[in-house]
Amino acid sequence: MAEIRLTNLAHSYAADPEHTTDYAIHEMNHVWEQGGAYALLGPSGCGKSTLLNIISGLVKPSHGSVTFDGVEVNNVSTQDRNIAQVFQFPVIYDSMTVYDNLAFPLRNMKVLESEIDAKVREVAEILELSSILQRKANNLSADQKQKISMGRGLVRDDVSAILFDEPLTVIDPNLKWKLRRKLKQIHERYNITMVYVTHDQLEASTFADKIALMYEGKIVQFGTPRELFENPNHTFVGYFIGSPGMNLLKMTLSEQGAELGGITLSLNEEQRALLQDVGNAELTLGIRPEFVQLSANQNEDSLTCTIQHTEDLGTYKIVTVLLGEHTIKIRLDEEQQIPTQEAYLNFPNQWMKFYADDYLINSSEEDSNE
Amino acid sequence: MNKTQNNKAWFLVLPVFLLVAFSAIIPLMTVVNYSVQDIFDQNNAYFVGVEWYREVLQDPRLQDSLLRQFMYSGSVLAIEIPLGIAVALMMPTRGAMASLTLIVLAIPLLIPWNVVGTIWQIFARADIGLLGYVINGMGIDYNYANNAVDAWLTVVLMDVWHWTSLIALLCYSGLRAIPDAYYQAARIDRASNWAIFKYIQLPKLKGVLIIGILLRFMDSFMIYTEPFVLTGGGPGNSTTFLSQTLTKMAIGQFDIGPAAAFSMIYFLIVLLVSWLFFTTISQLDKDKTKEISHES
Amino acid sequence: MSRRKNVGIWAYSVFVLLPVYWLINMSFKSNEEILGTFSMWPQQFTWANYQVIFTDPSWYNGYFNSIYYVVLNSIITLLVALPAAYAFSRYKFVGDKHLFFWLLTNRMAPPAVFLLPFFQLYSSVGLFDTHIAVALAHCLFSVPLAVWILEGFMSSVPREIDETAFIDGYSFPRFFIRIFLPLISSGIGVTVFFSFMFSWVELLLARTLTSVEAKPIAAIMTRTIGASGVDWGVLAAAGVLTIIPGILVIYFVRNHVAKGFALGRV
Amino acid sequence: MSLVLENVNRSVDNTSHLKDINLSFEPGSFNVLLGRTLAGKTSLMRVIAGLDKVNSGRVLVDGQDVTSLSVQKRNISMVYQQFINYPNMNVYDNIASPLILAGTAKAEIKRRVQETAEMLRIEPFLKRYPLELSGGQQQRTAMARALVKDASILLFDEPLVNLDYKLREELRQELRELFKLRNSIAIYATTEPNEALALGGTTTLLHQGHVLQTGPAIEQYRYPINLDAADLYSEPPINILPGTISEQEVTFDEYASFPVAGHFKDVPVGAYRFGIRPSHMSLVPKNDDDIELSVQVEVAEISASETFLHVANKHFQLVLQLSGVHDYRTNTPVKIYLPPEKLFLFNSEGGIVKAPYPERKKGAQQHG
Amino acid sequence: MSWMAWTLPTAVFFAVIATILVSMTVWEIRSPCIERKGLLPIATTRGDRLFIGLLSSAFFHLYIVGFTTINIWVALVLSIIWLISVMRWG
Repeated sequence: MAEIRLTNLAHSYAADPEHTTDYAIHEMNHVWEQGGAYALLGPSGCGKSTLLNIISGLVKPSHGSVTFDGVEVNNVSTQDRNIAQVFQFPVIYDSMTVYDNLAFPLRNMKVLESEIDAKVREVAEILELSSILQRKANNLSADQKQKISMGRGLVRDDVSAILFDEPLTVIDPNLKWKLRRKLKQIHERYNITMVYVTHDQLEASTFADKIALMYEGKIVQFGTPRELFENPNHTFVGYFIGSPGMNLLKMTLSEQGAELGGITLSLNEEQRALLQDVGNAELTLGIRPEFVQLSANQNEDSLTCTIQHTEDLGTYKIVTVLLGEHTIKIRLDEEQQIPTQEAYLNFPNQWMKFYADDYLINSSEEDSNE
Repeated sequence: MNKTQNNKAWFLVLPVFLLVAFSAIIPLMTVVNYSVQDIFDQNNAYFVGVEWYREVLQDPRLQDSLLRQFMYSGSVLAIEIPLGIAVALMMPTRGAMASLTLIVLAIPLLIPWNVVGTIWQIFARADIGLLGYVINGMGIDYNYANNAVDAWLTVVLMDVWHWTSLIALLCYSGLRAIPDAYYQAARIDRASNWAIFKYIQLPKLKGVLIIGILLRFMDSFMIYTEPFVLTGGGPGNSTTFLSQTLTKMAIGQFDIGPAAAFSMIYFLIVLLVSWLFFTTISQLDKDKTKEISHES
Repeated sequence: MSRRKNVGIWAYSVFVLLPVYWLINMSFKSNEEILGTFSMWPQQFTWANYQVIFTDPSWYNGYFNSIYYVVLNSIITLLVALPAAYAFSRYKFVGDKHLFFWLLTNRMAPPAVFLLPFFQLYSSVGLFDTHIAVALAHCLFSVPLAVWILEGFMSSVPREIDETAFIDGYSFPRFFIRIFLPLISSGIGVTVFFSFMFSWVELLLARTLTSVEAKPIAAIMTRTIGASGVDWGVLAAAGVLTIIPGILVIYFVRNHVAKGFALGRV
Repeated sequence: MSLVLENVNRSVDNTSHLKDINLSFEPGSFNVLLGRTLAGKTSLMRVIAGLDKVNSGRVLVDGQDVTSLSVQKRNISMVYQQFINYPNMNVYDNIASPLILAGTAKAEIKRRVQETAEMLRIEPFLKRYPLELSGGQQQRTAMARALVKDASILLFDEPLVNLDYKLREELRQELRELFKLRNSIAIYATTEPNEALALGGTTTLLHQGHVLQTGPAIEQYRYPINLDAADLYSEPPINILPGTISEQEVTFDEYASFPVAGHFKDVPVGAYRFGIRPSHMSLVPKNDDDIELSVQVEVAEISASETFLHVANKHFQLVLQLSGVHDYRTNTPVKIYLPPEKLFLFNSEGGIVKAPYPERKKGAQQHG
Repeated sequence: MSWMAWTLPTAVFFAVIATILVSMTVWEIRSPCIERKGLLPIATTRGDRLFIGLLSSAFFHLYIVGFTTINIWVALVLSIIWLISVMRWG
């Protein structure tokens, strides 16, 4: 059981990194608290697996330190870090039975055979592997193999954290949610720090209490799924979370309000104040497709747009509209009616987010700590 | 991979079939024909039925060389397999050193077999050879030309020198094919080096080891040139193996009939062993495809 | 651990190289020195043994003969094994498995069994003492292995690449040469290595099927045993020269070897 | 250019992959094949491409029987699920290869490769080799090669399935635009109902080797022909509750009942299976008639703006698709509401009896 | 061909083998065989069973000839029975 703290951590695979582009992980400080369920989310190549391997000790960081419960472990080998890791492709010892696979870490630690037996049976029970304990591990299906990989981490009492590296890649889609549920149950039961790497926002937000979203070697936001959705503090977070992602409109500030390429959006006092002192930074307005209001009738502050395309996805609809030169996507419920040609848009004030050079301009202190 | 049924594929295989059939089936038929006749010359041959087979099977000389052959194949396998695995485990995995080791190891494989014999003939001689000189220098009486035990040991040592590399290279490539994740998982599971070897490396080497054992068994079973050059089969008959006996019979004494019958028995043994190995390998392949189809 | 490993591999390398070194050592000594004094390196360094070989046509022709049939064997092997391996890796057809097995048993068959009939067979078709005869005879052993190796490599190329090429409009031969062969170049390298290796090192068949014209170097070496005893120096020099082509081949395919030795079947 | 399949059957080693397939594809149309893994989508495409032989039946292109025509002569393009390119050629040569084989003039090849590469946004990589590219770029290269040659039939076999979901979203949209511009018959296979719905076009539902239903995807979503079809269109799967309809009442086991009303009125009494889409249930009653059920949360799966709530009690297991973030711990008791007017009604064989939508639009073709 | 030293019995022997191979091929084309598991410990096709039958018969003959005085015809008859049963139930 451990709190994992990363201090001034940076990593480059190049021997002598010169440019910032040489870094797979840019300098960061981060804390994974004891007992938390965390996800490390990001597109492929953002450095999330590297970060995971640094924590488990498979990769040695070029700068900074990793501490477990305040003890620096930079020079502690993987074996001695008391970490369990589940890999993308199930790693099983295929000459052994399922039972022996689960018992393997305990036998390596010379635990008494009677204790091993009790522990293996307990874990097998939870993972629903009891009925196949005596089977050879190599002829099992991928999801069963992956469960064995997880089980090897769970049998150990001393384990400080379990790390998952895209563990559901090879699992059949209709089994995925079952395993996700298993994971969640295990976390609730054992109170172990768990870090889960994935590129799938559904997996991340289902599993984790808090998500760290990585982009180009940096953690751009760390927060609950809800925070990431409602209050993305980087345009990339807005784009990456949600399907479709956030509408991001380049804008400039004028006397009348926000200039969106020929369309003027009036702003209230608070918003003006916020945007006053950003200097020369490039401004972006972000609003989620879920929060854009579409109606057939003009009302106060509404903007005129043209409907371009409608996708009826059964449970919901995605409408693409043209607002000046911007394309905007709107997500509507199944029952909602869509105007045919001319339509009117409203951006609710609370859901309008402003970004200076891609970073969120915080409206007030309490917002950022939400 | 699911292959498509296509009998036209036979046309692609036809050249190989004809080429191999020409060199294999005609001689094989001839051997069978010889084995049932007493042949004096082209025009004087008499049908003797299975007489030669009976004679050959009951001939103590042949029984001895068959026994010797099995002992020899058994002992070189017993040394070369573990040694080859050990060497493969010790080989560096990357960099210039890896290439260099690879080349050094492969050298014995590429030396003509009679040159191998020659090298050891020189190397092991007590008067001019390093090995023989050093051993005698240590006060041990060693002479492979007179002493059957010495001769036997030298032949085995030569085979180990010659062929362990094959096993080592096979295992080396097998080891390289193990994904890193396995080693990482083992480290996380706190496996000892021995446990890593036993539970990860050895199981993954099963496929290449079977191929290695097959090749080594077969090649040692038909070994001819190297011991012939080194010891000439002596002293006495102590290092006379099957192929030598056979060649002596067929070409030296021109006992074509018994030689042919003996060849057939030899061939049947080879066929049986090949079949056993082939069945094992395809059974393994089947397990592997089963595994893959589960994963996809 | 790592140090122990290094010591081990060094020790084994020394074991491999020492006999070869001894051969080289002797090739630079005169016969008097060889038989006279025991020394770890030549006291009176001489090229005389090599001169004998390079000036006598019956000696150096032996090398040409060997290289000639070895190259011939490798070419024939590749030409017939490539289409067959393709068939085995891509199609099911009547008798495929049994044909494959039968091919492999030939690799395993002892040459001694076939010695006499081979001699008679090649004599009867007028090929005795030609390079092609040796090359063909060696094919019996190199082709099955080549088919096996290539089949393994080809099976690891996804079938979809073939199909995409056919969809794009490639004819089979064009696809095979332009697309497929580059994809299995490692396999071809390894196949060449193995057929070279077998043909170069084999002596029994090569000697039986030749007398003068196509006599391999390995057989010519037996000449050093003359009336005055063994000419050790020349024998050693000839031996050293037979090792060189092998080292060249392994140098060229070294990068494929790690993969290739598993015969594409790991 | 039209494409017709007549009574196509294919089986391998006694297992049937395609059963009596009758389909026709209009010239210039965009078509989706929707079905689970092993439903026969790939087999069907391979038969159309001429990569696999049929056991019986015919494939007609423009009325011409092409059943035994070789692949090279069929003028088709295909994109696989795996990223298939020629690894030994750079991206430019990869894309150009079908044109070179067709004997197109050099300048024309250059122009078309450029144009296609631009369209798929890979022109910065033309000099690179496929294995130096990311997965998305590799798949774009494969698509460019398929699109460059103006084939009369374009086959896309789950081309996006191996990509990150965000990339998938973008490429899907681009593909829809690309197909619009072509007059070839495009056929796109997928396992995801959302993809079929988003792409539009005529959708053919495949299940265990036979065709269930053909028509616009949204029609099939509303009027599935049977349970299998309804299930294929739900991600997560549709919820099924067994129940009976009597003169006055609809009863689910013993735990719930409600009066016969709405679309159940004219249905004969008997035992039925009731289907409810996960998105149609809620945690607050929307209507007075909604049936209240007490359940326990098994797991709450949150996907940005949505939550999939897996719930159960001793009678059943259900999945709810809710908008917004609803974080529940395992075993929390909750009440859920089920609107009877949204229930699908299936008979015991799984055939549809009533769909919860008012009128049935015309044009949706039916298959047995 | 004279160097091949043909005799009538060997010619008959090879003719029989060739006939079996040809008819097995024709049979296979007419009705492809599916692998099955019978009395033998591994799954086999018809061809596998033929091979197993023939090889074991060969060794049986060697045993009879080399180590007993039983008439070879007895061995042949027994082998044929063995071959048929392997083909049928193996």
